[in-house]
Amino acid sequence: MMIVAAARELAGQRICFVGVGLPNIAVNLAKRTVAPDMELVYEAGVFGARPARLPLSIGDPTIVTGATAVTSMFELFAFYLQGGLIDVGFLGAAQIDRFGNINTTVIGHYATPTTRLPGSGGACEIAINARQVFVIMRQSARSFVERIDFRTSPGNLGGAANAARIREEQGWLGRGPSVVVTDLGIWHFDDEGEMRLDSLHPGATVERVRETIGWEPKIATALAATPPPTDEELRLIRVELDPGGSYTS
Amino acid sequence: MMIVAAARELAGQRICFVGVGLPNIAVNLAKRTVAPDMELVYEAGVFGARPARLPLSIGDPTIVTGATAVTSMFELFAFYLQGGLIDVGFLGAAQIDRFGNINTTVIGHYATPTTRLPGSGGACEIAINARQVFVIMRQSARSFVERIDFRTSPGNLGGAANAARIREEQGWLGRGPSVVVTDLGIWHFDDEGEMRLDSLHPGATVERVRETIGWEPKIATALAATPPPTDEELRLIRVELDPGGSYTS
Amino acid sequence: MSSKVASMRDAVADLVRDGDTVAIEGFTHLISFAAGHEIIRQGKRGLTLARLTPDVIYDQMVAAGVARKLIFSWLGNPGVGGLGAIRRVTEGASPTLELEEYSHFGMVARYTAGAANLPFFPLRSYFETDLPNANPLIRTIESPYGDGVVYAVPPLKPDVTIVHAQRASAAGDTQVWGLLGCQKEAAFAADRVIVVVEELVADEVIRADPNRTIIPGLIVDAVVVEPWGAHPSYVQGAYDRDNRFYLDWDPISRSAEATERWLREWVHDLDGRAAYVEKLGSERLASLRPGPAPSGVVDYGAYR
Amino acid sequence: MSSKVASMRDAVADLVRDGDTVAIEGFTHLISFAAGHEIIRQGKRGLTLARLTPDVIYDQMVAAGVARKLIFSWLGNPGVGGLGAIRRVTEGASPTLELEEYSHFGMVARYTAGAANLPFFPLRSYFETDLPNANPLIRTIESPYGDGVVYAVPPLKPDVTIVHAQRASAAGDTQVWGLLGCQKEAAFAADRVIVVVEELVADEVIRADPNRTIIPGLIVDAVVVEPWGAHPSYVQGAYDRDNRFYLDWDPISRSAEATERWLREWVHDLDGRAAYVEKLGSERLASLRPGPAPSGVVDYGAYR
Repeated sequence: MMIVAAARELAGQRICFVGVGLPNIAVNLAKRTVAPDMELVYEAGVFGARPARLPLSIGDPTIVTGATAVTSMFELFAFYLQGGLIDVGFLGAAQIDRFGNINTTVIGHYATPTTRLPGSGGACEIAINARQVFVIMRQSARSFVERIDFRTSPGNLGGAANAARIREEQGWLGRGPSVVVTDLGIWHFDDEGEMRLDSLHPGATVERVRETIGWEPKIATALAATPPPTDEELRLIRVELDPGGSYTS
Repeated sequence: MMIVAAARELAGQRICFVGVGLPNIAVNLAKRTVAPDMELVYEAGVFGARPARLPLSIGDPTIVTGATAVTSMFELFAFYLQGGLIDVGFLGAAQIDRFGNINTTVIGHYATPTTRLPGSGGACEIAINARQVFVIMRQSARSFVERIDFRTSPGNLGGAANAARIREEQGWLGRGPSVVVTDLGIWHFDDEGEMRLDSLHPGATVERVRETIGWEPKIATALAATPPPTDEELRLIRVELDPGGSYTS
Repeated sequence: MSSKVASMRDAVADLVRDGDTVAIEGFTHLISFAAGHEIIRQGKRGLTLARLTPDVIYDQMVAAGVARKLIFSWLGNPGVGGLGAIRRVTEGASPTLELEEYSHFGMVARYTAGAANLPFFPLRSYFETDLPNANPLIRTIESPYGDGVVYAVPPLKPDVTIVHAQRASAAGDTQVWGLLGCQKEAAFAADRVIVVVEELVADEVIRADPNRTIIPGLIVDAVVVEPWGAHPSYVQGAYDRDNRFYLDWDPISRSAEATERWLREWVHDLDGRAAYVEKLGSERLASLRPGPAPSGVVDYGAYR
Repeated sequence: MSSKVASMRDAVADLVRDGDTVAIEGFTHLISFAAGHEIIRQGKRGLTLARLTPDVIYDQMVAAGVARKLIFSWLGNPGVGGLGAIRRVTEGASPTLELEEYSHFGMVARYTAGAANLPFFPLRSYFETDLPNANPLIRTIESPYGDGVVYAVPPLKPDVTIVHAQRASAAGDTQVWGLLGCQKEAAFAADRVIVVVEELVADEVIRADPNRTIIPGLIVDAVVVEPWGAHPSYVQGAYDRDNRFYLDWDPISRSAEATERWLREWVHDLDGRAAYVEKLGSERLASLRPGPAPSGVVDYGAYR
């Protein structure tokens, strides 16, 4: 459901910066359904990828063969991403706060961490330079937290007004996070830059949402119900995109 | 004779940044005689060129076909030249002073010039970054001047001590000009960083040298006589390198 | 994916506007004379022309009165001499063409900063030269690591960049081999991009060799198919530089009248590149064709 | 032009020294596991290992005790999870492996500054993040044009850069297709360069397609011919990523003992890559071969 919901949010988008794993399946599903003209950009240096199979990693050879262009990573990050050509970037997160600030670096103190996470990779660059940012992650009280342990990728900072001023002053091209898709629902950001639950997935409840979040969440007065996956969406995922069920079982 | 003398000065050099015209012939002659292992780098973005004919311009297609590598100009200037891989760079000049500082920008005032010259091109970059610089130009009282109208490319600035200090302080990789080959003789730079006539070409005289220079020149006490072109050197120029005599007639 | 293929007339009419900063790039290779001539023909005015080497095409454009300013690093007819029309308006007591001058790497760095959305680009050029005095946009910047000072140049973001290439798809995905100059950087830095090609190819030809793509259709506004569009410059593998033309230009450009006559005969009186090519004649064109030198094939592998 | 062809043993013995900063680059593609294993086998010590993505090969090298420090931007087993050996020495109250951390573009920018002999490289990353607090080498720099502040990273100049490639000549002229990562920048930034290739080719093969050359022999110290030298990563057109290996590594690396056993069996007890390839077995190798996907040919033209 998380993948299907993320894919639907991509309707009409043009240029999408693809991460590995769940974003990868969501983007490929969107390209086959709501966003057929979307071009896939992989941080490894590929524009206009046309993968013949679901890529196993972010640098799978299948994203190169038949692509429109292969570039050095310098060009990809400098000209495509920092240059402002990316409409949507995807981020995952180990921790996220109510303003969409993200931690993928450490749990605990930086110098003596409880858990050492991967770090930024391209994430802080996507957060700053992509026109908008989609977050895709499972909800839990450990991941949706009042205060993140390390800010790897800036979201709406301390709130929308603050974020808008800083983004403007520092000439960022990105407008920050626009949606968080979880296993329970779809969150957008309200006028104060805070996450608001706008849609609940089939089977999820507001109670479950409250149990898996470290702050008192805002919930839309007109809370929608996410339409269940269509047969076609399920078929595409199960047959074409992830037949082994690696990511979606 | 200017070409032959310049070619001989290239003995043993490895990586040479080639300019068009006279330097081009000199370098190609050197490769066929005293420096067979020399690799030719063209600022247009070619490393290891193997021109099948004398290139008509600095970006002739014959320098690409059969070359070792073609790069963007960014890479050529950033990685090869500024990165310190070039042993010898060639410069021409409209004006040169006793310390090897060079003008290729304007004669007269900058804003209202008597003659508008080409400008730097890559010259100021060669002067700063190439390990050593060879200058090749004809002598005349208008070109060998006490004071140049515009400093496009730095030589030994106000003298060797001054130049060495500034090059050291600013982390330049280049050691500056090492030889000036003219139609009359060969000049090297003495301990004070000033040009000194070390060799006189066949047919040239010290009087003629003094007539074609705007300052009182230093002349080596043991002034050598440049050996005349060998039959093989003449054959290479006339038959292989410049059969039309465009540059050497 | 909709086709961006357009005629040169429409592409220039739609995408080049009076007062624009226009970069026709290509270092000796792939210079779009066809686009320059169309800009002259349409009587554009007040252009700032950017280019490392304003050679014969910019001399013609300046002579035709389209330009108010040049941004450049080397001004000349490469391998031949000066540019008469440009010299007439830049020398003497009251020059009428504004000049903004860098070095080659400075120009490349400016396009790179423009393409990468950087406020400046650092480089080691310009020390102890008069160039920063002549151009106050060349400034110093201190290293934040306490190891000294380097120079900086500001980003250059042309309103329009025009490049010639061997081939592109209708979507604008463009491939080049041979000298690459700084076309990629100049295109990514620009607001609008016109690609002029020798040959329009199927998307599959591009996708068979993605490492050769230097400009993605993503940033391309128009694809103009104009064989011989780079004459008298050259296209690697397709035709040679027409050196006779460069030599002939020298005496023409020294005379304002001869230049005017040339522009009338070869630009204004022709309705486009096809007529120019016909006027050049098949014999001259044939003499510029190189022999074959195939690249060989590499295998990308089919991964299913 | 003398040959630079060497055995892996000699190349690593001569060119990698205890205490060196070593960059084995290649973004998912073309990772020189063969060189990493030889460094382990020779018992090098005190290395600083630089790489955007310290993946399985650096996990193995850290487990074997060759490293004292990592310089990196993303730490993990791509598409699988964490790296057990590295986690064991970086988590908890007293980590023993030093970390110096950037983002992907930060690392690429560091190599670029190193290759271009710049004292820093500017970029728009890091604003409003904790990364500059965690790494004081990430600093701000003011634009000399009065339009604000950006971040800067310092140059990274490895003592040795090691890259795997599809092919090179004996002189070290190296060609790559498919993902290019930042191998070119890392190689130009380095003091010494080892190129490991699937195939040694004649100089003429390189010269037939000079646009494919990413590293010139000029900066190469040794060429090692080691087919399958990038396994379990992949070589575009030659073999696929061995995903089973990456999955298998996850439980192995979670156990210090299992890791130690693996290193003994697959590194210390083998005398080189040929033995490793033989041990993998022809069936497994065959399963990684892709079908053909030829690039097509372009013509450079013979200009005489």
